[in-house]
Amino acid sequence: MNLETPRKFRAFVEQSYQVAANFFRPISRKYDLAEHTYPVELDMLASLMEGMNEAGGTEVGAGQLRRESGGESGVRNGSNMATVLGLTELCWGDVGLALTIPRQGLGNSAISAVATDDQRKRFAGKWASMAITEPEAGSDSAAIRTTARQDGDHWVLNGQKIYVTAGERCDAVVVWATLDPKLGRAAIKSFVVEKGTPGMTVVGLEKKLGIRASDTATIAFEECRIPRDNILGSPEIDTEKSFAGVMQTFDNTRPVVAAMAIGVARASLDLTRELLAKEGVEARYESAAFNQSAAGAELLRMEAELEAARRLTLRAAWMADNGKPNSMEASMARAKAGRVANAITLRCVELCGSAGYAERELLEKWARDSKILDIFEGTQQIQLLVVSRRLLGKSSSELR
Amino acid sequence: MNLETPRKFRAFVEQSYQVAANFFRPISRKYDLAEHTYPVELDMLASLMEGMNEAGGTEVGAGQLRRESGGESGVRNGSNMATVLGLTELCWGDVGLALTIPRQGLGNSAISAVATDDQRKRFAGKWASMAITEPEAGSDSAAIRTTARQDGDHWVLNGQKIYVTAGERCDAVVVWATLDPKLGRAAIKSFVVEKGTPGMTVVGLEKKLGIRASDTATIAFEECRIPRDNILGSPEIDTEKSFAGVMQTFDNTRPVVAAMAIGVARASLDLTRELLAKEGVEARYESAAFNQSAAGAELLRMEAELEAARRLTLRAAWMADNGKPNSMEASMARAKAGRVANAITLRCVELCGSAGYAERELLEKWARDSKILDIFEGTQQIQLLVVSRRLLGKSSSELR
Amino acid sequence: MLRKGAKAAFQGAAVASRTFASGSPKAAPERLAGPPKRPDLFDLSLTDEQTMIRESVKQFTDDVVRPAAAKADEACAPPDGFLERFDELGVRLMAIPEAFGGMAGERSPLTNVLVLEELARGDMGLAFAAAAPLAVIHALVDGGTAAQQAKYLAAFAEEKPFAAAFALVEPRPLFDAHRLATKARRSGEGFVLSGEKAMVPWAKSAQLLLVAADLEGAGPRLFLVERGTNGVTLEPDPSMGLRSADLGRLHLDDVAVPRDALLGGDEPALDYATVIDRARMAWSALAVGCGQAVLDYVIPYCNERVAFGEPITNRQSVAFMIANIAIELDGLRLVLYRAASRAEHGQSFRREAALARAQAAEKGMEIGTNGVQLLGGHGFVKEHPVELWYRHLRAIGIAEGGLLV
Amino acid sequence: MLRKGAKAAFQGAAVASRTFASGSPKAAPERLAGPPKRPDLFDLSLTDEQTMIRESVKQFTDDVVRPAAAKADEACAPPDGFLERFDELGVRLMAIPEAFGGMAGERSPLTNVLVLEELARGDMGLAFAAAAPLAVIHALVDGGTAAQQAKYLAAFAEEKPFAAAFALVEPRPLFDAHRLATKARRSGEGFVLSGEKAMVPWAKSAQLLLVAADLEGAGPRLFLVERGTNGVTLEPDPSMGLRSADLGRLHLDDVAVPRDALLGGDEPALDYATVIDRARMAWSALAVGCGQAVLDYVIPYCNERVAFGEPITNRQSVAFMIANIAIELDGLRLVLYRAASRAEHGQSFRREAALARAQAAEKGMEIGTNGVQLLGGHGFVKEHPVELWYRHLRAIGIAEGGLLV
Repeated sequence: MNLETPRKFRAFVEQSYQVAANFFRPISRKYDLAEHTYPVELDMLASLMEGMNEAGGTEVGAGQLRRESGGESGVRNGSNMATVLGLTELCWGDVGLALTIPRQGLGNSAISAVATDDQRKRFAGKWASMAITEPEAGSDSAAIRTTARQDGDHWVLNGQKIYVTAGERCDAVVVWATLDPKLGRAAIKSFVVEKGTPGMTVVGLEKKLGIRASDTATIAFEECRIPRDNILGSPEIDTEKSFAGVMQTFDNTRPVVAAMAIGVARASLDLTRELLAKEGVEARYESAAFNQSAAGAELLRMEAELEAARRLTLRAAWMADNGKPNSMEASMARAKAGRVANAITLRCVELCGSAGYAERELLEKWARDSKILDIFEGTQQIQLLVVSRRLLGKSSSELR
Repeated sequence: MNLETPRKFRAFVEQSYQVAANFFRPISRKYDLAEHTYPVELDMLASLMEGMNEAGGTEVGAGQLRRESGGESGVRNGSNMATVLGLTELCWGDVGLALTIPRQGLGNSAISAVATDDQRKRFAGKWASMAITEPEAGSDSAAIRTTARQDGDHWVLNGQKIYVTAGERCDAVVVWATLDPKLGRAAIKSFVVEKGTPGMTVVGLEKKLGIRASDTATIAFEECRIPRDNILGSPEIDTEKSFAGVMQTFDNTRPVVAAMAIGVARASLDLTRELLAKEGVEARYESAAFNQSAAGAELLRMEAELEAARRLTLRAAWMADNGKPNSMEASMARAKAGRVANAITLRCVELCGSAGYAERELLEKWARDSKILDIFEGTQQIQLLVVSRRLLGKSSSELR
Repeated sequence: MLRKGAKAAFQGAAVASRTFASGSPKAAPERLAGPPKRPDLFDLSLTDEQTMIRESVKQFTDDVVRPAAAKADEACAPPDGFLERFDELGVRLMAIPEAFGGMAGERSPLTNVLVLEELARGDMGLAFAAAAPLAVIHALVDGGTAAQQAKYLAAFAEEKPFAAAFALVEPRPLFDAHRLATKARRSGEGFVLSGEKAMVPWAKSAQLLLVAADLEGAGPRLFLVERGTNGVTLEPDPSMGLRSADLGRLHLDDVAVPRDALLGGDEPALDYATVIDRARMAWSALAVGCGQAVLDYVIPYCNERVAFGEPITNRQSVAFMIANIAIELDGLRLVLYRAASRAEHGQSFRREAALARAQAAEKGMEIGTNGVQLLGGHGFVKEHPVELWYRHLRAIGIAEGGLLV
Repeated sequence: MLRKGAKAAFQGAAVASRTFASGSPKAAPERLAGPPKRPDLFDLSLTDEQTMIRESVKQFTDDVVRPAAAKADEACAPPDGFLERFDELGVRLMAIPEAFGGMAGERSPLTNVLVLEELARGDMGLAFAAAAPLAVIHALVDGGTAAQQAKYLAAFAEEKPFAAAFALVEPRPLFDAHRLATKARRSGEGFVLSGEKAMVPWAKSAQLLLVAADLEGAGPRLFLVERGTNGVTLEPDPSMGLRSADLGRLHLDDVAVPRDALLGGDEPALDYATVIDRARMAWSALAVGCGQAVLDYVIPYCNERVAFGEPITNRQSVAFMIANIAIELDGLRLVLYRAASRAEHGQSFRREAALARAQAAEKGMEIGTNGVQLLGGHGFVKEHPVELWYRHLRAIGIAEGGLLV
């Protein structure tokens, strides 16, 4: 057993850290203040990172996730672990910027997870967003009203999607739509719609509490016609498997969101530790929590919580890399990391007082950014539903 | 506005405290160890307290609760507040012993709440327990299977009740039974069954985690025949009102259970404060939590939580004394006090270390006793159901 | 560099500092008594006067404060004329003794708590802005010398209100109100102040500052510092929340103030620690008000929001989260009311104020973050006010001073 | 008086203290190496050997430990022959180097964690009792001098196991393992120990005690104290939980021990702080095992329990509470495994052990109290084991020393 970052990823983690420290941090406040302005600095970074990935043989960003088929001999540390490790570092720098790195969207991860080889080729190099949520359906994916109608060699999409991260800046959008609203989850499929396709319009951008460097778009589809091959996975409606296919993306992306939460929480904790040390306050590992200062004890507790979240996240990624079913573990990681990160970033502001509350430090920003990471890819409550259904052997109609 | 203990009750509170300190504390460990042994010392105490109550014009114990009809002019501080204040003190001494004071059972409170004048006279001086729970129905009172069948001038009861506090020692039991299991909650009524009635048998006593000085009995009813007048409230089945009548007891007793929780938590906190002070550790009120020692901060936090629970409890009692509907507030008090007391008593053991964990101090006992106070009169979860249904305007079928 | 720029702006023509005339001091300072004793019973009812005042503030909150909140947050300033509109409620004059042209009858911390709570239900930042000058007034009434009262209370009683601020917090982690880094030393007849203060409201327009500083040899004391004094700079310091209060950072660079700047003189009537306690109650009141706003918002929102075929409030996780907001909010409120009612009746309230503060810091933020959580993704965007309350509520446990009850 | 009585009983004939022969020391102490290096990959799999050992302990737990738990709790002692039955698993001999008659191949903290976890799934008190002698063995292997090893490890390697205990905790609030009140002073060739220790297992039968004491001028050190030494008294000290371990309080009344009693001699090979860290991992392992017992119990129980016409697990408050037990339990487990695997691979693990301890104390108790809550009234009575686990789990965060991994 070994729960350390594997040696093969260490250089890559260090590179990611350097990107976070040297590219993201210097422009972090700038794009928090200038919401809806595209961070042009990222263009260069995206190219740089692609070079880096090719050279290092490992990938960063959420764009390269792939489930392994399992059954192979030996333990693998693959793209899921690399992504989790890399994004933790990047989000230590800035969550919003990490979410808007060109060609590293959550949609890319969806494509990687289930695309055919042909699709992979066709969409290579595209920056793909993920469009799931609708105005009337939050976490309830069965309530999706965006429809996809087959018409000859095309699908025709109609509907509206909100909260599309990088929806304005991306090259393509992975859209969840239903083939038949009456058939519930089974009829939900995902489709790749490239920007410029007639009928797809970005109708607005959200003003947000945090991750303001990342754009969050509302996108309308009106008789939007895409090639038949742009469906991800099978077009068959199979009550058992179809939705599972769509949902499987989550098994890969939830640990990634957890990793992001861990990154921003660690940023808060690192800076708070530093600022408190100047006041002569530190966590002492050799003493129990109640045998030290209140602030020291709180640092210790937060560090322990974060460590638990981090190991849960690495476990989920490791399982994905090794072809082990990990739905429950992915949701455990996301549930724990989301709540812990929000609590830590908020507490760090409190510990640093007005110095943490003002815009001069990034602490207050991290406390704003972190909140979305307990909502993204299913709220805390949705994660607990996933976990408890698995644990208790309940269907979604028994335990709602 | 005034949230202090009113002057008129201060002497009474002091008396209750003296009982707790001088009667209960010295025999507290003895009857924790000798489970199922009747604490004979209480016989004298019961007489003494009755004398005390008569002299002081106020009552102690859960036996005298009465809702005021409201509409009268002026603010009242009545029996509900007195009971809450008195039981907090007594349970600072020992929860188990407080629960087994002769003639001060929860059943007495049920009788007080809804009995006719005739019933009040007939059952005066009786020690009455409360028998609600059944083996298959925990917090689900609609699932009650004990039946009451009318037969001439009698009711005939059949069924089994568990967790009857003081069920062996009492003189009478207030039994919840249904007139017709098919009619659900509306058909549930409460009946007074006096000890010695043929057909009622105490079949066993529980071994428990805590409150071991108090007996917890299983009672069987087999063709148990009681006078027709032993029903509390109307025998009519009115879908709207009947169950509300039975449930109304809770509006009076939940604050009482909250008061008990506050008492035991305060006991833990007082002793912990004392023991920690010897180690040079104290809560400093002039400093914020994070500007002091971890243990001091924890004392401060616990004191604040307990204060919130206590004020919520006094509010609920004050509302009952003044004829204000208080179901939600009673459950708020019970929910808050139950969880806070359990957390505090457990934390105090931790803070005092092995000195708190061993049987030499009562801290470990209080941490065992407190747990039942988050279960009694409806678990934490039931209280939250009551509160949220009221807040959200939900029926019990909408929000289950 | 940012700081330098701001400094220049705020020291120059932008701030038209007013001057204060000395007035003619009374023989002794005026003090206000608490309200008359009431029957010694546990009683949660308000007096008719309290109910009336609360109702009028409620109206103002609904009509003026809440509608202005989002824009003021964005602008980092209260709307134009905000202080004047608030002043129409008469709260200012009701805080100033008649001797100086006010109409104060009594000094009621509890009424002040109710007012702050109600204002913060509209917006915590605007509540801070509205009540900030009152803190300076209260301090003068409770602890000013006759000369200080004649000079400043008379000015406060003039026809129009002006902005003033009580600056206490310092921009340090683990700031402790009882260990100040801002120092005052005696120099000739007066004092020289130096240090930095954060979270000062009305950065652009405050005319009078009540500044907490450690007076060498004497411990923490309060000083009256006029805006125009040399060495005083207030630069904008926008923060996570409370932006609508126009937060600023105050720099005191060897600021020389006269002997009479020391509130209450060398033997102050007003205990510094008590001032801290009263401020803590004030911030707890803001937490209660903002928490109530969250509760009032999430109930209808979640009742109307449908997911999985039902209102989401049919699910226990949602319903219980709301129930717990209500429970913790009421618990905090009652702890605070107890502290305030003890203060009102002349009983000790240090412990009770500390407990209120501890609950407010913990439960306030819990309510804030759960408010956003209950709206899910919708809680994260500025279409709904919960994100603003989340930011405001993080100030609780950080803010000290600034307000008084 | 109670103490005096107990003293008399335990110092008299009731305790047949064994004597230990010196044996013939080797030239140098024997130490065990960690397991061989494995590929540098993140990997949660167990080795075949670990899987095998865990399986055999699991069998023992299901067959012996769990069925004995309730009675042992009531009796405040392990069942007769418990140590012998546990010994059949071979764990003792696998801890002792071959040179002394054992069959240890390597020193694996992680395997020890797995064993403790699995035992505690049966009963935390019996797990403590079973593993207590191993702690003394591990300490001798890791830090004993050649003479200490020859004397005691040889005895431990005899046919039959005997009870031994590592006494560290002191009966003081806020006890700190690094600031001991138990003192050792040099006296002639040896030392004199005095002080009090709590939570010592095998109060009635422990033959050899490893005692932590502050050695004047040198800081905390470990001493080997034989039960029969003058001034040593162990009185029963029944507590909230862990009763089945026969907890006792150790009194050291000017106990004179020879020079060779100081573990490792004047320049110990084993760092005291590291011993504390290893013990913290051990207690975290017990928390994980006991937490797992709770989880395994509440899932079928709550699934079968019907209320309001449905299994109570159809309600989110119940289901989510169970989900959170699983989440926090796995989180804690992974934090612990990381600490243990770092220890196993010769990496620093102070920080990781501290984090495991912090999580174990907090989450362990949370799981314990929620286990009872999930059963409602049924959780409060002794028909179900959750009340016992509640009592055991409160030991986490309190216990120090006693066990080693």
